[in-house]
Amino acid sequence: MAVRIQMEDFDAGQELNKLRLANSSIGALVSFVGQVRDVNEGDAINTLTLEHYPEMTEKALTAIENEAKTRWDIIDSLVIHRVGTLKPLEQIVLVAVSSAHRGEAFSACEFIMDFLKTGAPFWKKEATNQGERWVEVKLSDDLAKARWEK
Amino acid sequence: MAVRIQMEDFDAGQELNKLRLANSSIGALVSFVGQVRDVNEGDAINTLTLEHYPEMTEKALTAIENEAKTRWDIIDSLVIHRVGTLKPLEQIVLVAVSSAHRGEAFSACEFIMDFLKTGAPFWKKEATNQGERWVEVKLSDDLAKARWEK
Amino acid sequence: MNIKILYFARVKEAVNYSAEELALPNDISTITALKNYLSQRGDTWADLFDGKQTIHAAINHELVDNLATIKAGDEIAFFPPVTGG
Amino acid sequence: MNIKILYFARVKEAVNYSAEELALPNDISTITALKNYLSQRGDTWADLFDGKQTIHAAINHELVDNLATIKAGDEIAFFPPVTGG
Repeated sequence: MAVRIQMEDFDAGQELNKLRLANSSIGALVSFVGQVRDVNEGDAINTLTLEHYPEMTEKALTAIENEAKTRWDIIDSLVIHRVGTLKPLEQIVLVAVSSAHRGEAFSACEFIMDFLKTGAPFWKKEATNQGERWVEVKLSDDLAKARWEK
Repeated sequence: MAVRIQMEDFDAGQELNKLRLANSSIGALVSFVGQVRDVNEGDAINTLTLEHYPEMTEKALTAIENEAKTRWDIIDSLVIHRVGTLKPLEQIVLVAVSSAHRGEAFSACEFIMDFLKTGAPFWKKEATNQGERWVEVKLSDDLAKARWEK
Repeated sequence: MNIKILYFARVKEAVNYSAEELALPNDISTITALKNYLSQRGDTWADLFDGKQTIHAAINHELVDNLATIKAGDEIAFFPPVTGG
Repeated sequence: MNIKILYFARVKEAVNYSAEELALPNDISTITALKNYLSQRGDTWADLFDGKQTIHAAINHELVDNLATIKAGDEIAFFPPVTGG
């Protein structure tokens, strides 16, 4: 399990290969890549700037990965999240989970994303032609997280 | 939407980048990679050989992708499945789904895998030190598929 | 009527070949009837279609059930449950 | 007691700086008490903590609620709901 917060881009394929080849009892590798879209709420996005709270980010993401490992029989997981200023089509985040069988990896990967969205201290600011604005929280993210509580 | 059945290996990272960069309204890319495990049912696996029914495979996988596109608001999808003889740690299958938001991509990707497992005409034969044997159907795969029926 | 039959995986190994062209009597018009017809070839065939193991059938690349109708020129396939992915 | 306070995102922009060291009166021992204390600085602060917008608090990198206890040396952070991923 690893967490990396970085300004630089990452090579998703290389990360997935490393995770996959690390263990020959891995049968399934599920991953999520998030990228900057060129439109949000109807406005063209020029750049997206990600701010974070460094010490807390790492702690929060590690806790989320640990919780995923408690809930599902997974082999390894990786979270890479970028900070700084990004353009449309740039990668923001990679979450990858390996396991023997696919069901565990799918659930754990989606769980980590849902909790990252609502529990890791990142904040997004968009630059549009009308100026800068903070991205608003989406109700759908709270609902996505709530699904896991039972 | 595309289906590729091939003997050769594939570069998952390259495929994901192609899908992701094809459209700047894509915010989420979820993928599954399946690989050959070195142990199954307690026996060491030397090789895994995949047989298929070519014309039907392509048709069945296309139908599954179309059904996913009907059920969820996804942008694109890709299925690559290998046939022939593979060794542990080799990639078997890639399923990738792009969409504006993550929930749709997660659901569609898992749906495609669950239906591929139970509805696409592939058959696996394992070579172990005790000889060759056909891989048996898993009840968990039927249950995974049944979740989507409602 | 003339049809083509394909066999895959465990079923192919049991019958020991992968494909055959067949001139069917015209009254053999469903998958069930075809299974019964083939079962008359003897033990291997009777065992295959005795209902103790699941054998799927496809007509022209579509999975069908036992009541599906066979037409001249069809490509029929028999195979065990699938295990890809 | 001495504490450190960090501000992030929209909150940082409102107060116009990202961190401060503060000598707190000893009776300010919860997040609620700290919010009320800071609110006395004037409009910006009072607006921030008037409860109309969600402001999360963390103590030493752990999300906490308003009843959480502050100790000397703590690193407190105030920030809006998160929007990463």
